Amino acid sequence: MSMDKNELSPGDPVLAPHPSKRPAPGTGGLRALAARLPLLLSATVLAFFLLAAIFPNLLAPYDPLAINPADAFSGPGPGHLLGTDESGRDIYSRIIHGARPSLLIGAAATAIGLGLALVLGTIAGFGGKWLDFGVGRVLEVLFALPGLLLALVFIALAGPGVGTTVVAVGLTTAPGYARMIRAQIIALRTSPMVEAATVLGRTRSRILAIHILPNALAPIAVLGTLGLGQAVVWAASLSFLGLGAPPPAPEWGAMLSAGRTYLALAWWMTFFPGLAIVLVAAASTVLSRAMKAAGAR
Amino acid sequence: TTTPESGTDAGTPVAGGTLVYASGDAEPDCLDPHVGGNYPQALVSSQYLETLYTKAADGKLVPWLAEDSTVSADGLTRTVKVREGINFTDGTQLTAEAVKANFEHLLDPKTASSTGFLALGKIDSMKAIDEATLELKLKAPDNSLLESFSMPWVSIQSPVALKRSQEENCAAPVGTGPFKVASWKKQDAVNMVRNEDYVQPVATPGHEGAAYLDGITWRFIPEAATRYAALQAGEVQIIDNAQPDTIAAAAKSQGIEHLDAPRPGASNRIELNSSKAPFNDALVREAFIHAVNVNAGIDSLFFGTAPRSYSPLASVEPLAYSAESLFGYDPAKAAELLDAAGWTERDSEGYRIKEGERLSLTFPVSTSQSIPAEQSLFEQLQATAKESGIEVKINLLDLSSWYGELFKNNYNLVSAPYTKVGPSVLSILFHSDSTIPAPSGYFANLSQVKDPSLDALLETAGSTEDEAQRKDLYAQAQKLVLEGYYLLPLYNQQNHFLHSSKLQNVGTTTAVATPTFFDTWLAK
Amino acid sequence: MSAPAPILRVENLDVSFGETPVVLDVSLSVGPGECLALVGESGSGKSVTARSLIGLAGPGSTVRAGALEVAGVDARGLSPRAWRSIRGSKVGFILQDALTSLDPLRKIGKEIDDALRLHGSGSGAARAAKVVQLLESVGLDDPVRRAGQRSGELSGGMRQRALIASAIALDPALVIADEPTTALDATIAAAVLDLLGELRAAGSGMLLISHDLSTVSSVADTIAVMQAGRIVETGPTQRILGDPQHPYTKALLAAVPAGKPRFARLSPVTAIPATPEPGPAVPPVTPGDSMQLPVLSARSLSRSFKVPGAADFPAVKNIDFDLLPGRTLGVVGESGSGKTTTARMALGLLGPDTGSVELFGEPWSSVPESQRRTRRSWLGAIYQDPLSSFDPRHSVGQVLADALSFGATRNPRKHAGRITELLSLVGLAPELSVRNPATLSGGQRQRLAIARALAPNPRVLICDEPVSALDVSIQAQVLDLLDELQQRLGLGYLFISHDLSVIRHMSDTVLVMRAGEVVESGATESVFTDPRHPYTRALLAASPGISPGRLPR
Amino acid sequence: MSLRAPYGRRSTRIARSTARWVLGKVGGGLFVLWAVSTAIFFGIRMIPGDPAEAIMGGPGSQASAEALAQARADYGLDQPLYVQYFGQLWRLATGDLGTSYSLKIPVAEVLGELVPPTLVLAVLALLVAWALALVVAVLSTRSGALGSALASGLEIVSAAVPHFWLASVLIMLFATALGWLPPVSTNAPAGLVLPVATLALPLAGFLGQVMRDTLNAAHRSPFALSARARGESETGVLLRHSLRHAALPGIALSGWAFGSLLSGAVVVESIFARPGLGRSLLSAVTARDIPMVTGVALLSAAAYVVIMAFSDLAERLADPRMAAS
Ligand SMILES: Nc1ncnc2c1ncn2[C@@H]1O[C@H](COP(=O)(O)OP(=O)(O)OP(=O)(O)O)[C@@H](O)[C@H]1O
Ligand SMILES: Nc1ncnc2c1ncn2[C@@H]1O[C@H](COP(=O)(O)OP(=O)(O)OP(=O)(O)O)[C@@H](O)[C@H]1O
Ligand SMILES: [Mg+2]
Ligand SMILES: [Mg+2]
Ligand code: NI
Repeated sequence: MSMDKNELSPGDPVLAPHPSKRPAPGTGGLRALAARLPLLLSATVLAFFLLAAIFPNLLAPYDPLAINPADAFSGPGPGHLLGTDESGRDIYSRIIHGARPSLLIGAAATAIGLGLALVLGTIAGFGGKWLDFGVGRVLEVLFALPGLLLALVFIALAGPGVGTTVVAVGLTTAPGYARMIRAQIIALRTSPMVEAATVLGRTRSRILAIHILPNALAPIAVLGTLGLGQAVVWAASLSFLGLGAPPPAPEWGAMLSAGRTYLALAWWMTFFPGLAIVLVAAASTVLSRAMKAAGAR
Repeated sequence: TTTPESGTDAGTPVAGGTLVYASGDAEPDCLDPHVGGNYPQALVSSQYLETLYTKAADGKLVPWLAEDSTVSADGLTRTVKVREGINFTDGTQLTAEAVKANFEHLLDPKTASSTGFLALGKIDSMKAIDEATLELKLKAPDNSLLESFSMPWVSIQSPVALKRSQEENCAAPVGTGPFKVASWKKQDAVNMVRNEDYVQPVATPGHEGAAYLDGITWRFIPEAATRYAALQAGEVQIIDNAQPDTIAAAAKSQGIEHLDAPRPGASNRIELNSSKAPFNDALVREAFIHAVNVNAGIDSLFFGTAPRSYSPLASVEPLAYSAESLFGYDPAKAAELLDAAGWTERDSEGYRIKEGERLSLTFPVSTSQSIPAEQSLFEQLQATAKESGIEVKINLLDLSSWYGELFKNNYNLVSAPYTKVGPSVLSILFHSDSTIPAPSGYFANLSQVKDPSLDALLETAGSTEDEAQRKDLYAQAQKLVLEGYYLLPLYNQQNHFLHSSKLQNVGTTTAVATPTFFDTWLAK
Repeated sequence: MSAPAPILRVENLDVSFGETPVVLDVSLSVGPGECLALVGESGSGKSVTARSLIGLAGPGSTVRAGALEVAGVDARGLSPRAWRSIRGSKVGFILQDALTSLDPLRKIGKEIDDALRLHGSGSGAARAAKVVQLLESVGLDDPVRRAGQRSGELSGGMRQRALIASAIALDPALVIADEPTTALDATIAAAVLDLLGELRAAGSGMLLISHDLSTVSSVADTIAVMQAGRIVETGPTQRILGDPQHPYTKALLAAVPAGKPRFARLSPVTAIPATPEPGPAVPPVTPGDSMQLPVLSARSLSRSFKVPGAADFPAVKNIDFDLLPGRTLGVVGESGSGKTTTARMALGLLGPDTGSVELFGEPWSSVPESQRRTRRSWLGAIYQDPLSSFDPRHSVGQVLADALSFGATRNPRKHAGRITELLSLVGLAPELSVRNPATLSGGQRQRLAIARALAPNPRVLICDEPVSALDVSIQAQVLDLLDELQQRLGLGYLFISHDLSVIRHMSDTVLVMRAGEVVESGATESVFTDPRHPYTRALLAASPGISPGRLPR
Repeated sequence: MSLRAPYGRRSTRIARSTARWVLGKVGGGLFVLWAVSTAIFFGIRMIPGDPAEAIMGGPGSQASAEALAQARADYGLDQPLYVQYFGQLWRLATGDLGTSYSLKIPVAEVLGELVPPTLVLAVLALLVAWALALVVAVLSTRSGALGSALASGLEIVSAAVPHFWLASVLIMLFATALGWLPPVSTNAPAGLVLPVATLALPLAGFLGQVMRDTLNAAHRSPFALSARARGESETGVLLRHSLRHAALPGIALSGWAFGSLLSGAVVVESIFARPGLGRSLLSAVTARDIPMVTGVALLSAAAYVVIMAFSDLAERLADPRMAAS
């Protein structure tokens, strides 16, 4: 019941109390904080992992590759914050060092996806009726194929590895982006803004360069932020199927996949890398939604 | 936790109940092990197909569907007497002609048999002398033929059934076993029912007639964690491919028992590709072997379920020869050897270099052939090798891509299992003939040893009729490959089963350590 | 007028959202059969007041009142359930956003039926009959079929009427109508006002809300003028119209263009600084001078559009016009009559199917865009929604720099002088240069749009509904600005509006359009005083004015 | 928009536009199927590895040269590429999906067995996701800013959870630790809970975000206010108005969601040991079983086309605004 939140104030004649059965929420300050909390948390999470990606040694107490078989499978505790894996490597340090490959894979894949989408979207949105039709069909075909099939076939084609994973994930996510960018460009192309520029005597290419592309690109930051998280999840899925970064790289998906075997014995090996993925993906979603809201003003 | 013999008897057998078996192996494409011929096929087909020979618990070959077999003095004529009074489940009688039809089926290129085809490769021609006697003419003496006969890939099926299309025969092969295939729902389960007319070729004392179980549901649950969870939940009564840590955990839990079945043939090992740099230099091979700490890894990763091996052959092979002294972890020695081999300088990452080249080893690993613990072991070897300045690049690959890398000679290290009964597996793995690729590109000699003296040893060992000489020759051959540092033996390959304690009397009696359930019952 | 007990009485109503007070100390009273009009500019708090009266002020609101009686019930402290029993049965509420106030996913019959059902009125069949009767009573043709349609299938006027039907379904004692005619064409608006008049005649009390004095003048008994949340003046309609006391009321009245001669000021004089004339001096307009060459002329323009699954739809049929320099050609007609299509053809954004447009006697519509481009600076345009015609990433300064440099640069510093000049020409402070257009008010945005259109020194401006999104007072300022610019710069205007009074005030000559055709054209005064075509007459009759002659009582 | 058109013309116009719509969908669908089969045909032939080996049981088999040649001849792989391509196209057009390389049985037969379990899984997951998303959306409209923030957090987090991780955690929790549910999926209701939950939760997160936004917008819209002004209760507004609006983006997303479920099925079916399309897709790609891959791809493309048509249709039925445009 969101319509009425009238406040009771004794003494004054008061109109209908709100229909809600709940007591009115607490003080304004607290509410404002609660509203901003997710964004703050997300920013913190991303900042943390970004820092980890840039300066892993700053945050990680151990060498992520140093094995210590005697210390294998120790649970989370004071010695090893998040426990150790089957070779006695410190999970926390591996997650920290894993931030770079994982985020890099995610970022590169998103960049490829967006780049491809931009080309396709621009061709479709600006290349005239037939090109638009053609690109539209291509996108539809890409959509009709399950993403994982696309990725699997591509990886089978090019052989597994980080580069392939990046391209595969980029390829899988591109159609979605392309569709959005195309819609954006078409909306802009027929917008009053473009009409106004035409009336002012601007050429088509000028309008494209000055008005359409920059404005079509603006939401890309939002898309990219959202996509980063999703690409990390995608890449992890491929790693999980054994198609990602080669060992002993502390890539999160690979860690998770390795840990799954020891689920019954050492849950922390699976849980924490998974948590890192979920945190990054969720935080990037929150951030992207906030950016979108700010953009919409 | 290692009890190679069959499960202990606890009480009076009760008939009835369907056993649910959860296999972690890939689902076979074909239930007829003649076609192709891999281990998953062996596992399931052991329930409904039987072989001419089998192995007793003590490792001795015993006749099974065969009554007896003799070989001529020149070793070129082998006569097999087939047991009488045994029928296939379609009612066809087991005869010499039937066995001949099976061998012909195996040798027919259309069948596309690989394992069975290789095992019978020396057969030149065959003739059924009478109802029960089959005479085989060999191209060369083959003293491992009876061992070959004990393998599930050479099991005997109804000749009538074999005449069906391959598609039909793959879906429901017809044999003489205690169970028969009722249906096969792809990706779900093979359903088997009891063969009511079963006659055990060699009777088990106190158990006549048909099996106790009504049937077996053979499920495929590839995820190790799911498989174990299913066993815990009582969804299934027995699982194979139990992971080392699971076995350790199961030891502590009530109601679950562990069964080990050592596999015959080769041990689990890493092969060092001697055909190209840097392992064409024996010093570097030796250095690598001293640079990696195998024992520490096996201790921590296998929870005592995998005994370390120092031999090319599994320890259940009576002719296995071990050389522990060769395989110590000794970084100092490794450093010395590498210096001697000219890998003296180090690059910025601490790896040794020679003439500007980094000492780097490519190690393709098949995700479907190496269990996770083994993959972790490789990672640990990678880490210890790094301390000696050796870079190991592990590539996790699916089976097709993995073979692709091998065929392209794109590897310095590789670990490939090979299961075959008897020491003759050494010829397959180390004879120079095995470096010549089959039309598909396949070759078994992955360390690519090409040593004429070794070839000679293996050839003589394979054809001699003198048991003592055979033993000695195989020992020499093993010594040669071990001292040449062509391989790094890791541990003995074992089948690990975990089963509910309600399941009584599980036997792992076949030659290749697949379980059999003729004598097994489900306690209420 | 204080005999019977009022149907609505509210005293000292205060509404605030969070810390922001929006309505302050408002007292109102409506008797049976009486009509109170609440007028005031956008954002003055009219809608919030109205919503507060039925307990739906909105989320986060705090509402206090000294007294609140609705249909004889003391509504202070009512339970939600009690409120619901009043809403719809005792009070009918017609929301401001008429076009979106019916659920687009539901049949309008269902929506009206809801009102009946919720207050337990009759069986399903009886209610269905009542729905049809209601639809009929609000003047919808074929009510049985209409009941089965959804709002997306209805025109704006039909939706408004369906909404009224749902509000009056249970003959409420009080009807609150928030801007019931704003979105409507003049003829339809007149019909809706008549309908409300009937209701009132049947004895319902009415609170009518509008930002436009002329709209309510014909219906209301009493007018309350609201400014910034307060009632600044209340009184009988005639008194307020004839003798406004409060300066704000005076300004409101002055802003109404109806009946004001050409070039008469509508807004209070604000000092627009005199600046050097940007364009060449143009001789003052001398009426009746027919020897001048037309700056823009159209000959038998036609244009039709493809409609999926149907025959082509002719949006404009065979139009001719001439626009003389320094003059305004008004185009008027109801929605969909082809005004915008005509404007777009004149701008060269849309090719005509037949006919042609000439600019300064040279071919315009028949040549490719590349040949038009060099002459584009002669022709400017302003639109109904100026904001969407600006690049959202550009500041005011950048927008003007771009226009001034013919697209060469968007750096405001390169043209700082001219930008300041332009801004002051349209009455904007130079400080606004750094702002983003989205942060400007509606009037400021339209001024910026005009400034941009003026930047390349055009001779002709095409104005498509330039003021229909604006408040009367802001509208007055913009119209005054356009007038002034025309006089100073000698611009020719093609001025499009659906508002007859605006057209009458602005134009020298006028085209009356209907369904793509020009039904009547000529000098403005003669068309307005002596309409020939029946459609023109109908339009004029429907057009509200403040002429006391139209007042009912 | 001409509103006063007489009945007759209107209805024939609708009939004609419906016919065009159907034709468009069928034509578009056929195009997609053709393109997918073509892409897979050429795409998979670029993958290293000899299809004949795949037929003979993979590169590990030591098939003889004759056997390989035989396999090539049997499967028509010895013919020029264009002959193979048009041959395949013709077979596909006549409804023949070919024979699986690895299973040696007709692909159509395999798919016939695998489609139902996957369909059950996907449809259930879709329904559960819908239900979850709606329940959370509705609850959050009733529980103020804090509740709505909580709901939003829940949705965002569950949308971010990878399937394989969720599956592991669920098995650990409900099968191993609590023992409530079987870890291996069967078609028995209890056996479906975990796999369906694994697929449904992330999807519910996605759907929920979109639905809740729309629900809130609808709840604040003028038509909701008008309903309230008519005396409608909050529940009435929700049931009669807002929920229908919230469902629209859900319907629109369902086509996409179905595709993502199929990707998810690859992981879920492997972990929960369920027979199905997803699992066979994975094995078919690794085994280079071209006919199987083509079959699965075509099937999922066809499913996508059909689902998209249905969701389009559902949208047109639910939202007359779509039909008008
Ligand atoms: N739900 C709300 N929350 C916060 N502020 C609000 C809300 N509703 C209205 N306001 C503010 O209250 C003020 C009065 O708004 P209101 O809608 O009553 O104006 P109005 O006079 O009806 O204007 P218009 O003529 O444009 O309809 C405005 O400043 C508006 O921003
Ligand atoms: N691009 C187009 N495609 C199809 N039909 C169009 C197009 N542009 C306009 N129309 C149709 O042409 C007719 C005239 O439209 P136009 O916009 O010129 O009317 P208008 O007089 O400006 O109306 P309003 O007062 O509502 O702005 C309308 O029925 C409209 O639907
Ligand atoms: Mg208002
Ligand atoms: Mg218009
Ligand atoms: Ni609410």
